[in-house]
Amino acid sequence: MDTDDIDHMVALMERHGLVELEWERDGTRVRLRKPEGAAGTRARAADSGQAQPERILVHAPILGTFYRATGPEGPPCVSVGDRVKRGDVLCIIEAMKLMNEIKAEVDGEILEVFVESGAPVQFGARLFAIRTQPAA
Amino acid sequence: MDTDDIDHMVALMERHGLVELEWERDGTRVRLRKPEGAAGTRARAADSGQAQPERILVHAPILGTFYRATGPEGPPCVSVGDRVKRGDVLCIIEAMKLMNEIKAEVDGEILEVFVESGAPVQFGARLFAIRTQPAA
Amino acid sequence: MFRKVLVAKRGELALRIVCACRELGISSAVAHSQPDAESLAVRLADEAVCIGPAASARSYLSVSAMVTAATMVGADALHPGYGFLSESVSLADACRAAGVVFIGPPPEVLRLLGDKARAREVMREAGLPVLPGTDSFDDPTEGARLARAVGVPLLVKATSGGGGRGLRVVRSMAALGHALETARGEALAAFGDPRLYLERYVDGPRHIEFQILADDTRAIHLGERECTLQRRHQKLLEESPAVGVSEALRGRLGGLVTTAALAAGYRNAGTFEFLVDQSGEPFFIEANARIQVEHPVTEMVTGVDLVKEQIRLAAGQGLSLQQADVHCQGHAIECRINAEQAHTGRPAPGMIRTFIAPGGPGVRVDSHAHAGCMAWPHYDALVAKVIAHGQDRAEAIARMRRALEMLVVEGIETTVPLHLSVLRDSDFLAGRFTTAFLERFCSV
Amino acid sequence: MFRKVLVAKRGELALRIVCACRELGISSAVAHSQPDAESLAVRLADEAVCIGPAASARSYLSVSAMVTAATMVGADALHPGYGFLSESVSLADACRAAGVVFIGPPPEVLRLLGDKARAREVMREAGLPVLPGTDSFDDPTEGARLARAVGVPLLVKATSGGGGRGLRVVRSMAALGHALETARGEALAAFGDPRLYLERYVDGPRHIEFQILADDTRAIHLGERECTLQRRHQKLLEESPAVGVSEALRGRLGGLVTTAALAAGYRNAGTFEFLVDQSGEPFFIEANARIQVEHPVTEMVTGVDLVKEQIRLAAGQGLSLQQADVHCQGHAIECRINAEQAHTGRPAPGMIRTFIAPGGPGVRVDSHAHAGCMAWPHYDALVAKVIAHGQDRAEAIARMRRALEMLVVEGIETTVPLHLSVLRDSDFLAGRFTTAFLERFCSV
Repeated sequence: MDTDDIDHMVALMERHGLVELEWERDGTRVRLRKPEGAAGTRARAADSGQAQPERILVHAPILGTFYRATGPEGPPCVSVGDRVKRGDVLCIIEAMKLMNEIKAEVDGEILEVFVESGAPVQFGARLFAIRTQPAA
Repeated sequence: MDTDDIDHMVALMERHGLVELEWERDGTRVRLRKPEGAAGTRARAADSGQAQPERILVHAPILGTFYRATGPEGPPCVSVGDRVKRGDVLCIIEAMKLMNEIKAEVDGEILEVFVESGAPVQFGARLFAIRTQPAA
Repeated sequence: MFRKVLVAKRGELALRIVCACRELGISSAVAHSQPDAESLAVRLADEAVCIGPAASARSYLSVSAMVTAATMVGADALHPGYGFLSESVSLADACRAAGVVFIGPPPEVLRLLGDKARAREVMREAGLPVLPGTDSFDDPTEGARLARAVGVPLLVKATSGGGGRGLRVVRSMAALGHALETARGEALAAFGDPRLYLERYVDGPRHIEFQILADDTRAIHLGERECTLQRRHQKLLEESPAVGVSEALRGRLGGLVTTAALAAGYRNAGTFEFLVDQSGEPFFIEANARIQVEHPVTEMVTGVDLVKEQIRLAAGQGLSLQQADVHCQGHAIECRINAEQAHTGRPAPGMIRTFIAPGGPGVRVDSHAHAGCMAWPHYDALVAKVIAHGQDRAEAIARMRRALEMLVVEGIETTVPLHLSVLRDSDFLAGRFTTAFLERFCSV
Repeated sequence: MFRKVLVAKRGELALRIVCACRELGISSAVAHSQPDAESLAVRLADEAVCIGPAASARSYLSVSAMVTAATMVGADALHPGYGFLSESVSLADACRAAGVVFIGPPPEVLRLLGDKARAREVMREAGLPVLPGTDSFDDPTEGARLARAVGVPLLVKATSGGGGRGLRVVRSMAALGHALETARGEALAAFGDPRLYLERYVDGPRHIEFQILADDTRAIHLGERECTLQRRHQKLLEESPAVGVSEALRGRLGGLVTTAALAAGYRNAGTFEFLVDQSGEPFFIEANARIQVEHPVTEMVTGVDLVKEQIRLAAGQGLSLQQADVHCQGHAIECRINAEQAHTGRPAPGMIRTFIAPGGPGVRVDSHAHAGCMAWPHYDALVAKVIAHGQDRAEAIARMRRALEMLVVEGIETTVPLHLSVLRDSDFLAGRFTTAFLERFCSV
């Protein structure tokens, strides 16, 4: 029995204006009830509606030196606000003199660039945030 | 099921103003309900009536050899079903040739004797169960 | 001396290298894969760099990742440990090109020793006794032809081999074709090199190895280790000194290996492996150009810190001791505690719930394990090395027994029960065993 | 040899005794208090018996409980460890009466050495240099009278003392009265014996001690330990050999202590403590008739298992080695890891959330700690002893530093930061220190 879980559920009840909550998983079942009058005090409208654009992160698939441009003098491949398509080159990661092109895996818009050009990045480092643009 | 858990759950109900809490895990199911009016008021189940007899355990206060009688030929100090008064000798524990009298700390009735006469007992070993007989 | 060393190794040996760096006042940076980000070596090193995902091919086996990591952290040297890239000519070459000192022998020596067949030839010329055998071949048909001269029983071995992979015993010519095919596939998968060679098979041998250290002008040896107790060619229990090696044989082989090492241009720490047949004749089989898993038994009997010596030698310092300074004191045994079902050897990775290492005199535990850590399925099963030292073999055995009885590992199965059976076996106690010894304790 | 030993001790030394028993093939039963029921020693011994509640007076200090426990489990010997009843004449007497061998010197010797004032007299007669001092006295008025002959500065010491309790430095006669009163109270509370004696106080001394072993006919010494680094008379860091002891002084004092031990009828393991004044003159202060907390440093440099020797000697076996067999190799240091605020020494008991002991060459960790265990407030604060051995003092220090840097203890405060400060201090590195040395690192 974990206090935190109950606290959490009560918070959920309050947020959604519930008077009763029943929960069951892997053989654990919990049921909570508040007096009827208590309902609605903290109710919030639930969002409803269609699929939302999603914020996804692009991580470094290898370690090396991060370059925003494909050449020493060239402009950045992408900047914040740019629309990219799946397969577009986002940046270069250099490892042992090899220039590895890192490509977008989704269509979307560049929200953020986390790394300065010329900086070292470890495997798995966050490089970009992209807001997906579903085809729909 | 542990008494502490129930105490804990009631505390949770009070903290969150619940009137009902049901909880089940690994085949254990608990359901607690308070009167509707009691919510948030911190009402506690009133003790109904008087104190109940209680089963208490007598543990070995020292380690040594347990003897039910005060002498080698004597009868046991107490047997199951005997009524004892606070201060009555229950048994002897011998340590380094010293005979230590172990006395009752409550009035009551001997429910169980856990150790054979002549057996070694460690500190804290269960010796007797006594059902208390409140003076009231 | 170096300023910073990249630790290109995981597990207990990564920690071991961090220990050596700290004692020498060198900063350490551990190159690690993603699942090893929470490992003890990462936590206790001065720095860490994530080089790739769980798959070794893209992390611990990636020359590019290792050299990039070394450059990135500003390391002036790289310690490759054992396994993975420890004997990789490409890594040694790439390090040299990048201006990072590879802590090990020069690439030329790695290339020579990596070709097991050629190495054997060179060592034969340098005076070591070797088994009859063949050169390397790529084509199984060529292998079948060469096999006729060697005769059965023979051993099919991978030219770039190690750790028992690509190894097959062939007892009849009829079985040769299949053995060549499967060994070739295994060698290709494990080492990226399909080449094989053949060697006369010794029945019921013991396996011993000499530890050497060499600088530019001198080589010394630190006695031998007995590595006869193996399961499927994986060593499980090692000791030093070896039971069957007399003072005379030790002196003779020690002299031969140091001479051969110098002749081959060997530098840094290395190991020369021998099979000893039932008449007591030793035959050189291969040289390992790396620190070995079982190096602690030599450290316990000699008092020499082999990893510190490796680093000092790589930094261009001469040997810190002479042959005459090497005194072997008492007897040491190492037991490898693997996350495996004890008697089948089946891997048993999982979460280690409890890990309590034994202390007391003469016991050393090299381990990256601790309560709550993972024994990952991605890597080898080694969880801890327990090493016991005593004034003689009997004391070392008694000490190892109590150390294993007092080692608490919960959450995974380990090889501890197997070791305890061995340590109570009367043939083991009497020193009567061959490489087939462990079979009687194992069921598959 | 014994069949079963009762371990009349808790903590890391209980485990240490279990180790020794196992190596000798002896069964072990740990006598423990109620809060220690979950301790590692209880878990790893062959047997355990709960002897009383948390309060030591009713458990670890109860002669009756200990002897009853020994009889109950059928032990033929009892190891008292250090502290608690280790030097108790009553326990040794009661063991003798119960037919249980007390692993230590005979009661007569304990009685003699327990009376510190008389012991000093006997040792002076046996040829040891001793400080000017007095006999024991019970009455503070008598003490004040005797003090005049000794002069200030002087030391008030408990006749049955140990561990710094009942100890006072008096620098002016005006402060004497108060010192006598408080020391008397402390001595009575700690040892049940209010008697005190006085001794000339040496300013800025070093504290060294010789380890001896004696059977019925011979005594040998195993070199000395430097125990100068103390806080409030509690040793915190010990080493062997001592920095300031020359080969000549070692030989001379070693000869004197073995002669004196034989003269006093000493048996089993023991320690002779000396103060060395600033001119290098040593003065005997007391002999400890027990294994010491810091015995591992001697084990690391000599390779001798002192606890096994204690058990063998108690079983009537003669010394297993001659003086000429004792060779001190390299240098060893012990750091006591206490559950204390590092720089104030205030006790910091609590739950140890994480405990990861360092491994690697030359490092030994004797500890009953593990993840999830309690450092109880009822007992002394010792959580672990980390011992590092190297080929010389510099290597031992470097090794200790990395061992402490790689020791992970979470959940409680420990003395690790204090030790690390000391191990980086230039005076410590140069061997320039006295018993006052630690003051500069400590704030109260």
